[in-house]
Amino acid sequence: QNASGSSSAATSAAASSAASGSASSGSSGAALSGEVKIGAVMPLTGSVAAFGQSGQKALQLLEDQVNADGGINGQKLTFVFVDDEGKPATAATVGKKLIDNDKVVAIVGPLTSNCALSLAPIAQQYKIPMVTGTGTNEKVTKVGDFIFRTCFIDPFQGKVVAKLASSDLKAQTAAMLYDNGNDYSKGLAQNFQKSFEANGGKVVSSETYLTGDKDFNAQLTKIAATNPDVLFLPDYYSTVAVIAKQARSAGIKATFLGGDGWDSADLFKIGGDAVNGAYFSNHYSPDDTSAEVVQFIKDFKSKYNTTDAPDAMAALNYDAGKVLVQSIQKAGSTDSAAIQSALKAYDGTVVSGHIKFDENRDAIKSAVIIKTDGGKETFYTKVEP
Amino acid sequence: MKSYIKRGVIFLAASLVVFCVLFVLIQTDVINAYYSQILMVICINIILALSTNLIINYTGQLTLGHSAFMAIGAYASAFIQMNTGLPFFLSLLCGSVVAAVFGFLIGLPTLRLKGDYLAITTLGFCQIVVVAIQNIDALGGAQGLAGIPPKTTFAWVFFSMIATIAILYNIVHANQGRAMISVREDEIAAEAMGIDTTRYKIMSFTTGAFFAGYAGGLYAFLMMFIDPNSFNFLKSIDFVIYVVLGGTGGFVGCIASTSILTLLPEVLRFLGDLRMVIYPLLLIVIMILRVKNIRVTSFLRRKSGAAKPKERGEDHAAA
Amino acid sequence: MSLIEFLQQLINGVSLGSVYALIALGYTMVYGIIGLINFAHCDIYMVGAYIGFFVATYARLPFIPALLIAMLGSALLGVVIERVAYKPLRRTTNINLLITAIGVSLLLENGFNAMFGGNPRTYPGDILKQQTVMFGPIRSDALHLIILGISLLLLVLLNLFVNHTKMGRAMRATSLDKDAAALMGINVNTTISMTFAIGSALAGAAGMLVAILYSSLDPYMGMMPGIKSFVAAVLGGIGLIPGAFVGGIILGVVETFMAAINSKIAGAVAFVILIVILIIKPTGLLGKAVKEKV
Amino acid sequence: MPLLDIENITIKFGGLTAVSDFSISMEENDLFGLIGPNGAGKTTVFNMLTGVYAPTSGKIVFNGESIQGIQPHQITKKKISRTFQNIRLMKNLSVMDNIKVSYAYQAHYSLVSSIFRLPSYFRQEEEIEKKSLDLLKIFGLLELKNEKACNLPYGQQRRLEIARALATQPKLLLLDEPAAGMNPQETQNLMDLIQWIRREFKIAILLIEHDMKLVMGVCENIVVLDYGKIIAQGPPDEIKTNKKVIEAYLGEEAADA
Amino acid sequence: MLKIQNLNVYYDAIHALTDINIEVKEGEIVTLIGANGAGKTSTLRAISGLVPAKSGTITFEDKKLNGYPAYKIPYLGISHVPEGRRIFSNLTVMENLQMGAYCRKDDAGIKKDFEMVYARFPRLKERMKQRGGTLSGGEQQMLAMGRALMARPKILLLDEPSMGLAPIIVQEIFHIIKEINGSGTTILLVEQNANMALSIANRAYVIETGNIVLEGKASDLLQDDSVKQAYLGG
Ligand SMILES: Nc1ncnc2c1ncn2[C@@H]1O[C@H](COP(=O)(O)OP(=O)(O)OP(=O)(O)O)[C@@H](O)[C@H]1O
Ligand SMILES: Nc1ncnc2c1ncn2[C@@H]1O[C@H](COP(=O)(O)OP(=O)(O)OP(=O)(O)O)[C@@H](O)[C@H]1O
Ligand SMILES: [Mg+2]
Ligand SMILES: [Mg+2]
Repeated sequence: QNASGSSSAATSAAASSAASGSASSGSSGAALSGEVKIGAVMPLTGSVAAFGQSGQKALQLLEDQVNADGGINGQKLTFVFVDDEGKPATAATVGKKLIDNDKVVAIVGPLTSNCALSLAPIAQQYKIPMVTGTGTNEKVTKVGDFIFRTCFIDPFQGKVVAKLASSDLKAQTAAMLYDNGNDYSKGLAQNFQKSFEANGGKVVSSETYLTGDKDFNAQLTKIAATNPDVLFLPDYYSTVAVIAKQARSAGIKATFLGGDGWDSADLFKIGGDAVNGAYFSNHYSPDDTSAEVVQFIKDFKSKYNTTDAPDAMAALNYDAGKVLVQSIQKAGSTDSAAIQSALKAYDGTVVSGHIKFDENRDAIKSAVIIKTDGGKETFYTKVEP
Repeated sequence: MKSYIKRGVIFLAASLVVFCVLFVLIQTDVINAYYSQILMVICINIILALSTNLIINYTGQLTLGHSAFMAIGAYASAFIQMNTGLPFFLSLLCGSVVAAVFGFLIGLPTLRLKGDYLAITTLGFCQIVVVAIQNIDALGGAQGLAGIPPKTTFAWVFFSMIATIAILYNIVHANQGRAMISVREDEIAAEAMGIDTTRYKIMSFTTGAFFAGYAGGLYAFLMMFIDPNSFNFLKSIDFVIYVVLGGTGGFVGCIASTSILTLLPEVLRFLGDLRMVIYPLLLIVIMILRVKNIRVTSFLRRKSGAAKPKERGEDHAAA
Repeated sequence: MSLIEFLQQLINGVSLGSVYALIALGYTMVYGIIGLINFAHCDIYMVGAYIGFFVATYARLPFIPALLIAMLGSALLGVVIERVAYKPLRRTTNINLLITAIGVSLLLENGFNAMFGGNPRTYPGDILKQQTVMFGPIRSDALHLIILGISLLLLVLLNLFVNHTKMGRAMRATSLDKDAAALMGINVNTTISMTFAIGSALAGAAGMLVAILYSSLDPYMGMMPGIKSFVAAVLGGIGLIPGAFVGGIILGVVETFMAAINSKIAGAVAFVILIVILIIKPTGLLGKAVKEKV
Repeated sequence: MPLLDIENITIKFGGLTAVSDFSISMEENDLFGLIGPNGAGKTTVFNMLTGVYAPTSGKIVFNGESIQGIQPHQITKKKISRTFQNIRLMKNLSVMDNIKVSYAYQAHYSLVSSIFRLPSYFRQEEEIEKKSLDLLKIFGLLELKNEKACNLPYGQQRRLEIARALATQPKLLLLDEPAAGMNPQETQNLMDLIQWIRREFKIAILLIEHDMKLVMGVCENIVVLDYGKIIAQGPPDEIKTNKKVIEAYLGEEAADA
Repeated sequence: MLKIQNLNVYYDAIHALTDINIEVKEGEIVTLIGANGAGKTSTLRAISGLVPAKSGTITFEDKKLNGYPAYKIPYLGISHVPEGRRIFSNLTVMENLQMGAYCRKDDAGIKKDFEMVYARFPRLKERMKQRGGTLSGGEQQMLAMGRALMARPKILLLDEPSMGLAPIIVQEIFHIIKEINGSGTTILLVEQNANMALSIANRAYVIETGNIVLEGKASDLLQDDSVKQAYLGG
């Protein structure tokens, strides 16, 4: 079976050019061990472990593919996985471990924004290129010019959903219910509100809860009284599903809207009927028929012998890894400045779409809107930036 | 007095030697940034553990909210420094003072609570602080405060730790310390001996908060990024664990257990997910062994014939 | 706030409070006997939910048998924990026990996370039809009412049990003086195990009911309810069975109304209330001040 | 002016009046005994005198100052000190530290002085050290100064508790059943000790005791409580033969002891 | 009835009892006297199973008690009034008495014994609903005695029952001890108040630092010079 798939043309082209490059620069001793190590910082334990485990699987798939294809510049690619537990302080510590002990040439991750914010200054200080696939907080890449991001940022996502609400759903009023103790949830809510109000809508009710809460009746009763057209629920699927159920039984008729945190097959297991008829923004849709997506899903399913399609966490981290690997190949060396400039010049298509970095080193990317229907995620539309 | 000065000089000399050795190792990159980061975290944790020790082991007041003061110190010093450009040390001091003031204010009404009631109240206070910070946008809210300049160096944390050890040692081995210990031993008897127990409880609590605030400041300027969730009560529980494993009172035990327990998760890192299971397992085993061990050591002491222990009616009924 | 909304929130509050009360009852029970903040209580709650989940999902057992098995399993777990982890420390200070309890708590949480993964799961939809009950314009969940009913029933039963039966008296005597209790002919080990069994069974039942109610369970599900219920128990006067119930309901109602007024600060409200009440009444709402006789 | 003047103090616990209309007056260097059946309210009187309980009504004037209702530690500073019916030593502290704790309130150096070890710290610590050693010597506990208090035999724990009370430099010393659990020999030594303390420190002593040999042997005035009320007061010889006292407290056999 | 042979008890390294031999015959009052820390309490605790015997045997009515857990002892008819009273401070007086009858099943008998105890200690009846912990010292001692009697024991182990009691109560307690004994209960009495103890006992043992140094008829010991010297205050 051909593991390299659709991007094999680009990859092998880059690889062959890099191979010749490495032949000349190989003697410079950039990687004595004969391997190129890239650090991968993910939460493998703790309350967001599920995301990290997804990301890890995707990167392991990438590692196999790249090595089967001749590695990076003729050297073996190794991802060094470390667990940040979803805690910023741990991310900083393990980041230093990667840089100092494992001598990685670059870092993929961290997965959550808080951890990314914590590790970014260190990566910048040591001039180690860091590419986060999922740290959507806009501040992350502002830390410095070695920090890159392959996903869209919270303001964009907020804008996309708000636009959907205003123009497609013709919503006049919106309510929000978000986790005040979670940076991601709170960030999305703020950005949604900004855009929605800019579009002329009105946020009639903005309620919060704290991570771990399971009973939202108080907030929902209050929201029900304002009778909003849409209810924005920017949190992870496990919480959202619980909220949705309670919201329906509290008599809220509004259409539910959400962000990329919704993406999971388990959304329907928990939420049942209540989550049907909702819309959320995402990085990619498994229904997408583009060659990259089809190939990725196929490879992923066969490697892990599963029928479940990989979630966005998998796709995004795969992309971050791939962008980094291709840039190193293009740079033809593991010198950090070379990798940095290769990243800056990157222009290619990966699973979640076309990637090219803007002056803030953020990917300029499209988003997809997914509609939930009959217990399934269906592709609704694609929104260009 | 002479013996005190002698001991003081020896302590200082020893710490200078330790510092020089470590400093050279760091400069020559024998101890790389990763290890030195761990080293610095250990020093900061020691400050925190010793300040918790003062409250829990010396004064006998169970607090589960010490990380609140750490948070207050961290946010206050970082915020002050970033907004006023105050020199590093002064902003640390400001942070500690703010923490101490909070310690005083919360201690005043709550310290008349006993045992578990105090524990749950301090835990509650800790959660209140976390939620409060989450709601203050100027501090970054839940998204955390980024962009704190990296001012904490090894020299800073090391000498801060030495100073903390010295100061707390001096407090404990003075009249105030004796009063605190008597509060732990028997509040009613202490009162009868003319000791204003409330005053010493508050003194201990406020002092503890001061050092926790200071350590929080060091932490903020080391990490360059802080977020409220890092300071929730689970963090406080870490300190309680350090202190309890360190044994009653002693500084050495507390420092040793803090160092080991801070290091342990890093050492166990190679185990992957499993370390999160191994760590609590070790904790339980150590706790049980420690009790057995106390029996063994007291047995050895008795055998040497020095003491005639008498802990009456405290054994064996249900065995 | 309109009257209807007020009443609705009151119902919401009582419902939430009944969940707290149910967990708090077990907490208080164990605390009353061995004076230990059993940090692992809320993890036994989690384990109870998992046991119920497994037998309901894979053995396809209906609600009642699944609940009984969950209670039995939790009771067993509670007894084992006490025997293995707490008993060796029985003669030492409470704070040692507290640390061990925290260790057990982390072990269960992380152990379950390692074994079953962090992804939340959910009970089969048909285990208990969730129904909305309407009282005029006010609505409530049937399951919430069941939980409230169970808490009330337990309040009465436990109170009778502890205060008016021989076993209950034996438990209280054991909590006060183990040696003297043994001299009365009380088997201290059995009594303590019994206490843990009852407390843990309650936790397990609560875990399963709540997991069905909120249709999700995960290894860390016990953390927040655990703390809130402990707050409830302390609020009412720790060690007192009616206190746990009253504390739970009050906490639920106050939290709900705070969330209705300003949800941003509601997360801290439970603790603010706790501190305020303890400052006014240091032994909790129903606790009697017992001055040590000198 | 009497040293201690108690006027009609009464205390109620719920429905129970533990002490009612209790009045006595003591001069400096008086040695009074307070006896009465179990539960008569003797310890409760001590508790009111030392601020553990506030009397429901009545007045306590000590050294010309009204002291009822103030905190126990403030009362100690006003120079009343006590021992407890159930020994309350700082069990895990050494004998020496137990004594030093009692000097704590008399030390006046500040926290700053402790932290930086200013001269005032050394000066006062040395003084405390010296005073403590002196006191231990007097009580014959010097060799045991580094022993943990809980490791002391019972009789010596009682002595240590008295020494500790004396270290607060009281004008009035309250002893609650100092001879309880002592054998006749130890009791005899204790009697000598009490008389010696009174002479040496020139303080007033009020003691509760059920050992009649001790009470009758050392006290010059005895107050008898029953059900919270004073039923008799006077010198030992009078008390011994008082009908009411015999009936309520002494019993027939002990009366002729 | 109760026979202790070559009993040795250790607290970790402390050898508290060395080869103790004591015998109590049915219907007797036997007293064990000795100075502080001599090992009186330890002897009683060993009988009740609160401390394990390192070696030697304790037999009660031909049953070997070694290895019996403490909680099974009361069922055999051994009741122990421990040193320091050890009443349940948070239980009411009545509940404390009920605890005493924990090992009994005959409700009618228990009820009668309640009356018996209240008759012996009227003060307890007055304080029936009060929490044990707030009783005065003497009241607590009465409660401890009453609680032990509620078990209707064959043998009663008393550890310093006169400690801290008013003279009249001490007389009363000794009176009661005699009375209880008269109604068929065997008694092993540990006392600091040797005078009183010897005056009511049939036989006595003198214990010094864990060794029995003297035994004999109580009336003989009362006259013994060394005993007079050491325990009777000259
Ligand atoms: N805190 C309290 N609550 C309720 N009742 C109390 C309290 N303290 C004491 N009492 C009651 O007050 C009465 C007097 O008690 P107190 O301890 O003063 O007696 P006493 O004279 O010292 O007796 P003893 O000689 O036995 O020690 C007793 O009946 C006791 O039960
Ligand atoms: N739990 C214990 N741990 C260690 N040593 C103990 C313990 N209990 C008693 N001892 C020691 O055993 C010896 C005998 O003590 P025991 O209590 O039997 O004496 P006693 O004759 O009852 O004295 P007292 O008159 O003080 O009640 C003493 O030396 C005592 O210190
Ligand atoms: Mg008394
Ligand atoms: Mg004894």
